[in-house]
Amino acid sequence: MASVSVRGVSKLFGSFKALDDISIEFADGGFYGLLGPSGSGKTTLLRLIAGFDFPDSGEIEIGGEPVGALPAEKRDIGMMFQSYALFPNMSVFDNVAFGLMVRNTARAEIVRRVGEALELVRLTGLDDRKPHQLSGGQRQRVALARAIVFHPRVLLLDEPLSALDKALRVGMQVELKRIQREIGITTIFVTHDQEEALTLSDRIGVLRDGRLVQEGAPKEIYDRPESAFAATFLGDANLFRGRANGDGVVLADGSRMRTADAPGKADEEVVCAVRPERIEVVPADGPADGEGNMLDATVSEAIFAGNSMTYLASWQDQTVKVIAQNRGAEPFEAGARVRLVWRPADTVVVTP
Amino acid sequence: MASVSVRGVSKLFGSFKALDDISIEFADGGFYGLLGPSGSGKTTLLRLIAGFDFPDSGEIEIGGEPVGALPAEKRDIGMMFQSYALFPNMSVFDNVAFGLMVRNTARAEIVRRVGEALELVRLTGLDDRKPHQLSGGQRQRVALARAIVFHPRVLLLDEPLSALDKALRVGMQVELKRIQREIGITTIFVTHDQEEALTLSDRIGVLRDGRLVQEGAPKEIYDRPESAFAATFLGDANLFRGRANGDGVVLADGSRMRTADAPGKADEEVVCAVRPERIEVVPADGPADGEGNMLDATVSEAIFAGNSMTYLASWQDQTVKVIAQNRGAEPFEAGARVRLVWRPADTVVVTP
Amino acid sequence: DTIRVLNWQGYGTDEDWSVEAFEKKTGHEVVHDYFNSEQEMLTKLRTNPGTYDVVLINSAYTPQAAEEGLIEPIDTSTMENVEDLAPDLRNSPYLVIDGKTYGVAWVWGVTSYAINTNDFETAPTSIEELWSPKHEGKVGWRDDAVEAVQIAAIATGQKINDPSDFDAIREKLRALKPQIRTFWTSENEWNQYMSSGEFELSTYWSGSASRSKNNFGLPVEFVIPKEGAIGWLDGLSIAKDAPHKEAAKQFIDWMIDPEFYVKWDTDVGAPASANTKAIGELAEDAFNRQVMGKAAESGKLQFMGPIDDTVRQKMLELWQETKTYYQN
Amino acid sequence: MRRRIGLATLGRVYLALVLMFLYIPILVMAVMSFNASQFYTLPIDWSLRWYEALSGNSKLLNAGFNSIVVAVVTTAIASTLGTAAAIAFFRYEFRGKQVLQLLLFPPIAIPWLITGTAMLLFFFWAGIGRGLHAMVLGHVALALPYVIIVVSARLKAFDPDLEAAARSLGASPAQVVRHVTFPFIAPGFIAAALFAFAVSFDQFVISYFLAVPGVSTLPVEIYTAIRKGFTPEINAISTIVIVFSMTLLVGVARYYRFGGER
Amino acid sequence: MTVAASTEAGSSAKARRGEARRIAVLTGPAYLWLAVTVFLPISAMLYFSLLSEAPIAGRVGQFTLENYQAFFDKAFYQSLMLRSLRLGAEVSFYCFLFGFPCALVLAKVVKGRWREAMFLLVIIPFWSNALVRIFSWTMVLRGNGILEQFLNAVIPGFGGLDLMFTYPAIVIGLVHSYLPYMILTCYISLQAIDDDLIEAARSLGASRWTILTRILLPLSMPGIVAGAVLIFVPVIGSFMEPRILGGRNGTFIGTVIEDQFTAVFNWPLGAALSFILLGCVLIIFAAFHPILRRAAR
Ligand SMILES: Nc1ncnc2c1ncn2[C@@H]1O[C@H](COP(=O)(O)OP(=O)(O)OP(=O)(O)O)[C@@H](O)[C@H]1O
Ligand SMILES: Nc1ncnc2c1ncn2[C@@H]1O[C@H](COP(=O)(O)OP(=O)(O)OP(=O)(O)O)[C@@H](O)[C@H]1O
Ligand SMILES: [Mg+2]
Ligand SMILES: [Mg+2]
Repeated sequence: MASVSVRGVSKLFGSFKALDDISIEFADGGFYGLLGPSGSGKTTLLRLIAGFDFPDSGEIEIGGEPVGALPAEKRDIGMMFQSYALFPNMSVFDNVAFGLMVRNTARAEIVRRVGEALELVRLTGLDDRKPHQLSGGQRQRVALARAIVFHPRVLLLDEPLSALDKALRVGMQVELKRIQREIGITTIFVTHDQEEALTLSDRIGVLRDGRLVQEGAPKEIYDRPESAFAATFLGDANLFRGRANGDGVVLADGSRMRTADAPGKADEEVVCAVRPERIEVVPADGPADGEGNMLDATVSEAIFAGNSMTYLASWQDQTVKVIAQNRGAEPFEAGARVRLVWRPADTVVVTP
Repeated sequence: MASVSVRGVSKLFGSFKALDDISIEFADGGFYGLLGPSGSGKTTLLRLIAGFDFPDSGEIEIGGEPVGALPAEKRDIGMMFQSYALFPNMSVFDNVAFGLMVRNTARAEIVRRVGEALELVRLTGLDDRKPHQLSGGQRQRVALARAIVFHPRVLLLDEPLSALDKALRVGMQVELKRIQREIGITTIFVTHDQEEALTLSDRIGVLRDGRLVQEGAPKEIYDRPESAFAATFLGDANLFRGRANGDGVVLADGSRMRTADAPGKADEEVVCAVRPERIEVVPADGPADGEGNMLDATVSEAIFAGNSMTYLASWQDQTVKVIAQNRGAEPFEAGARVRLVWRPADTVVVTP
Repeated sequence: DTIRVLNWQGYGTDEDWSVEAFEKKTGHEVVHDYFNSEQEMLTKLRTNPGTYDVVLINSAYTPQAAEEGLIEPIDTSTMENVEDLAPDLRNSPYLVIDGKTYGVAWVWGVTSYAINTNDFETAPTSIEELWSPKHEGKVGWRDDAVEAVQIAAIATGQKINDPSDFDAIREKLRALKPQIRTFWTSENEWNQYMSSGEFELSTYWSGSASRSKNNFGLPVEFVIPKEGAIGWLDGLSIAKDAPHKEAAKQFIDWMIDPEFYVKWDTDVGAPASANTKAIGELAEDAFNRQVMGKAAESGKLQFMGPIDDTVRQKMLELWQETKTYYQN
Repeated sequence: MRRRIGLATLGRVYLALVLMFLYIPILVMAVMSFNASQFYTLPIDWSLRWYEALSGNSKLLNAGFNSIVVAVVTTAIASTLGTAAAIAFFRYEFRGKQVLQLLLFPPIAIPWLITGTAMLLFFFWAGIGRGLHAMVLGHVALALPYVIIVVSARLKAFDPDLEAAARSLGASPAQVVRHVTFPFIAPGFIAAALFAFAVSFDQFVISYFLAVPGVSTLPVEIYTAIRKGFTPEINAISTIVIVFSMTLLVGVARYYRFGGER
Repeated sequence: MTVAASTEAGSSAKARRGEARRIAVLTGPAYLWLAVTVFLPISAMLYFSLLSEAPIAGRVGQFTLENYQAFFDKAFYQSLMLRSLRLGAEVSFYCFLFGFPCALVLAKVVKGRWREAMFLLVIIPFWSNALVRIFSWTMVLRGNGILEQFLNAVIPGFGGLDLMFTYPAIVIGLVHSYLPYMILTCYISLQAIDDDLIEAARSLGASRWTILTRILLPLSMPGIVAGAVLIFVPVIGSFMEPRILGGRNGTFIGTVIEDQFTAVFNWPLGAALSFILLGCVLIIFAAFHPILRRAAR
């Protein structure tokens, strides 16, 4: 319904720089994931867009118009707060109905739409409860329903599903995405769930210490992280340090590793990242494939994680993490000598 | 430091039964994961153990002694609240120091231990902030530090890491586990993160609508869920309905599926569960293995999820979910005819 | 000794110079406690036996106080100035009960009305002036049920202590509605209203009127109307079980001493003394000598006496009802 | 950091207007204390005469001192007891609670005159007698409902989980109150204490009945002075009291925040 | 409150006893104090109100209901009672009308030290003697007083107001006396409202007015109710302010009760009237109880 442009925005709390010259375009109708470590400024950014705080420098436009002077209530933005901020004096129904009520929606229409929204978040029947009579996850869902029910032109969701169990969360994700598609609300959401970010978003922005470190389509960021931080933050990554050498890297022990793209100038220090699930664990006497990269290592820990096994293997003085899907084959045990194998295309050169 | 026994505990809110005849033993020094859908009574159970509420029937013992008459402050339990409940008037330091202060710990000792705890949760340097000056994740970490710093004999954590990003969360998990081992605090924690529950816990209890549906070691529950609910709630599962027949099940279309254990009486309706990661997707003309179970299906959706691909395949009028680790091989595309293959040992008979 | 006196504040006994003089003369110190209404005075006596020595009691209440045993008979034989008291005041049946003197007549005065001389060319002579449309909204009135009813009783020609025709009084009081500016409750308030021009005329007490005139220099003149006026007599009594009876008697004696009274009346302003010798020592043209003297002789005064509780209650109800009627 | 300067400014202006309204009589009172005229006649004839008179009036000064003593003691007792009761009402659900809450009405609903008379009779009968101690007894009783009602209103917004958290950390009930509950209700407590102080400091009727001759409080002196003449001396001492309390409180405010955090 | 509510049901007998002890420790001192200094004396008064005469100083009163009967027999008592109730309601309402916005500004606009300073400025007038304040008002309100002179200076030819000795004068004086109650009680409630809630409402598109009526007012209702109670109740029994500012319009039930005590020695009737007053207060609160309870949650 409306694009959002953030241009060179900075925000100070006292002398602490919570946002530092951030510029992002949120395309009209897009579904935008915002990631970043705790305290990196995600909430702060959302608050600026919603109009609760004002940037110390920079500009924000919504639907192509600068909103510096537009008060929050005129921006037509649905925001879901990390702390929920439910109205304690109102029932669940009234909380959700609030955005419609202030828009003078007809009573029958309100009842219908609130009913729909509560069904969507699976809270039908709790209409009359007060927030303090709800469980944590129920509160979060009320907050979500409240933010979307009136179809704002921009939806800001601050960790909307963090208190929900997996099953419910997946259900909500699907619904969220469906609604967002149907109505075309520009949505910006903060999440700490990698999978959620990757599956839901059209684009992802990664914040760190108030700066935008990378921005792009999920697969792009996942497959081609620009920095070691992005690589380890979104998904897991094993980092190998070495010196550039032709189309590969020479590691400390002198072994060569081939990379997807040629790493910068010769002999320069470079870091390359390999995702643990791209690595295959084979017995130490497995076949050596001349094309692939390969390390001989020892399993130091084998951790059961439901649908997968996580192996920590020691190689030199580094621990390499490998994720192997659980297909029921006998797992390797700690102490086993193994060989780790992966393709050069999975070896991405990143900035340290 | 102390075991916790919950015996036949029920709790009503008005006429709503939030807990229904729950009995669990939390062994001394154990790390216990509590799972369940939103609103299933997890928080309620923790509150009863902590002594903020009292059961309507049943008994709770801590360290072998009934605690019916023991007020919360005498129970020596560290509780981390889902809503954090940080003291708004106190700085981060004072919040964390509170449990030590009321125990008349020497000032120097307080400073040392609070420093350690803040380092543990990576908040060094924020000592003087007030809670309202923190980000959501920072608040959560303060709450965590506050609950563990004074080494209570029992630790109750209500979604302790939900607001943290993956990297931080894993770090915290490791620390949490380390401390818990070192000091041997009996820990009960609620989480919605499957992996967290599976990797951290010694034992897991699954709640549903105020009842305990299954309880056991993580691997046991994951590999041998007793009910369809447990199977789908903890991890994903594809459910197949059919009739018992010898050591297998006959499905609706007449095909046979072999199960891990013989399913009940002949011709009885049974449900069996298969985990998506146990299923292998092979091209439709792949080799048919007489021993394994096998279905021919069509890929209806292929979803990129970082370290894995999720395939939704249609078989009959049912959708089968399959998770395939991303090893860089070309994924199947939507519309592809494929064969789904898995071992009989991965086919678990569950109650519907 | 230190004697404890219970009185209205600023009513003679607590004049600094007088207390000093008394102390110099007898060596006794004087401490005061005050009341704001007669009922309060009685309550204080009831709840503080053995605390007070001298208490001022309006003679209308003296019989009640005596009957309740709040005050003691006084042996007046040792008091020098008693002989000079006007006999009818000294032996007032309210003060002397069953032949015992329960109160020594001290001062007496008149309740009527006073005018602001700036608003009148000649002083009025009739009580009807209070009802005159000329003074609409400019009349002050004391918010006191007994006094209100008694003034109306005089205006309707009735006995003040036991009026027979309450309906006439009711009518008379209702007719005041357009007249009244406001009610006053204290002398000070009265002075303020007078000086700020709120009142052209107002009910008042003779002693206070002379204080307003002498002490505060207000353009005030007291009127004793031809229809009559309310007279009252204040006596000094000794409380039951008073700790310093002798000193108390000396103090009472000092209070009726002409030396005290003349200074009080001329410097401050006072009601008329019961001591004829004291009156005689006033200046020729003194109000208390001229006007009061004549009033006393004229027989126009009706003295306040004890009022039966039921009558008093009736008066109060009548007054409250009237006040309710006054409201817009 | 609000951008909406318009409304905020309007609000401040409004606040200023209300304060002006509140201070009209105070200003008049103060100005009149410098007016030589006894009857407050205008125009003003500036003079310090009433302050001079006041400096020689030990009775009024003593009474002022007594007032402060009684008010401070009353405030301390009433706000402590009242806050404790309010916390109990907040924390526990018990039989008879509503009755106890209803019982707060009589002391404020029955005119003080009657309460005062009743107290006088009862104290006399019970041997408590009169005096400053009796005044404190009476004033505390009158101030208690104010404290309880005001503190309770504040507690309505308190999150019980905070108390629960403190208890789980091992805080004794007293520690919970001291470190968690009290800091939250501090603004309410301070307001209640200020009420209690005002109730006592301005209390005439009860004090009047319970004063012993020679030991009275400022309001009693003022009320009894009315009959004699309501001299601007009283304005003078009232002005001094106001100026004194302003300085005192502003001094306190410099070092102590009680507007709460946030 | 849920914590407490549920505590009742399941706690073992011992926990219950511990709780009862704590309740006693917390409420005991306050109520003991009230019992000795108010309830017992007032009970004596209640007893007197049923007698024909106060049984002091050797008198004996007979048991009678006459004093209560009087209220119902005499129409003017009832009309005065209604007048007093109306006065109480009006003064409470105006205090709310003027005080609430003031509290709002104090709690949500003014920040930092200024807030403390303003807070104090609101309370300080309270510490001056009530009578002195009322007398000051007479100087302001009376004909050709300060107010009229000021208005005439600002608006030439404004003329007279003649507010003195009218019902509005009483209301002005009382509103002035009681305004701080409302400001402070509203302030302490408003100040406890999390700014997040206001922001949430704004993001949902609520106008200022909606935020005020749907969020701020309901959430500060405990404070408003507390303030209204603390104003309404004393105002209906007030006698000093109406007397001085109301002149002949200043008769209320409070002044009538005062008269029974000071002018005639009829404590029983005075006491009976005050208990009827108290009864009215309680009936009113009982009638509003459901609303107040809902509002004040
Ligand atoms: N005070 C209350 N009054 C009525 N119902 C309540 C109250 N408190 C909790 N409930 C209900 O009890 C059930 C259990 O609540 P609980 O908080 O234990 O859930 P939970 O398992 O912690 O859920 P979540 O994961 O969402 O936090 C919920 O359905 C909730 O709505
Ligand atoms: N009022 C404030 N005063 C000072 N610092 C603040 C304030 N509000 C936020 N901060 C700081 O600004 C930084 C960014 O905060 P923000 O809430 O945007 O983080 P976030 O990315 O949302 O983190 P999380 O994932 O933990 O919620 C944090 O380091 C926080 O401590
Ligand atoms: Mg955040
Ligand atoms: Mg919960």
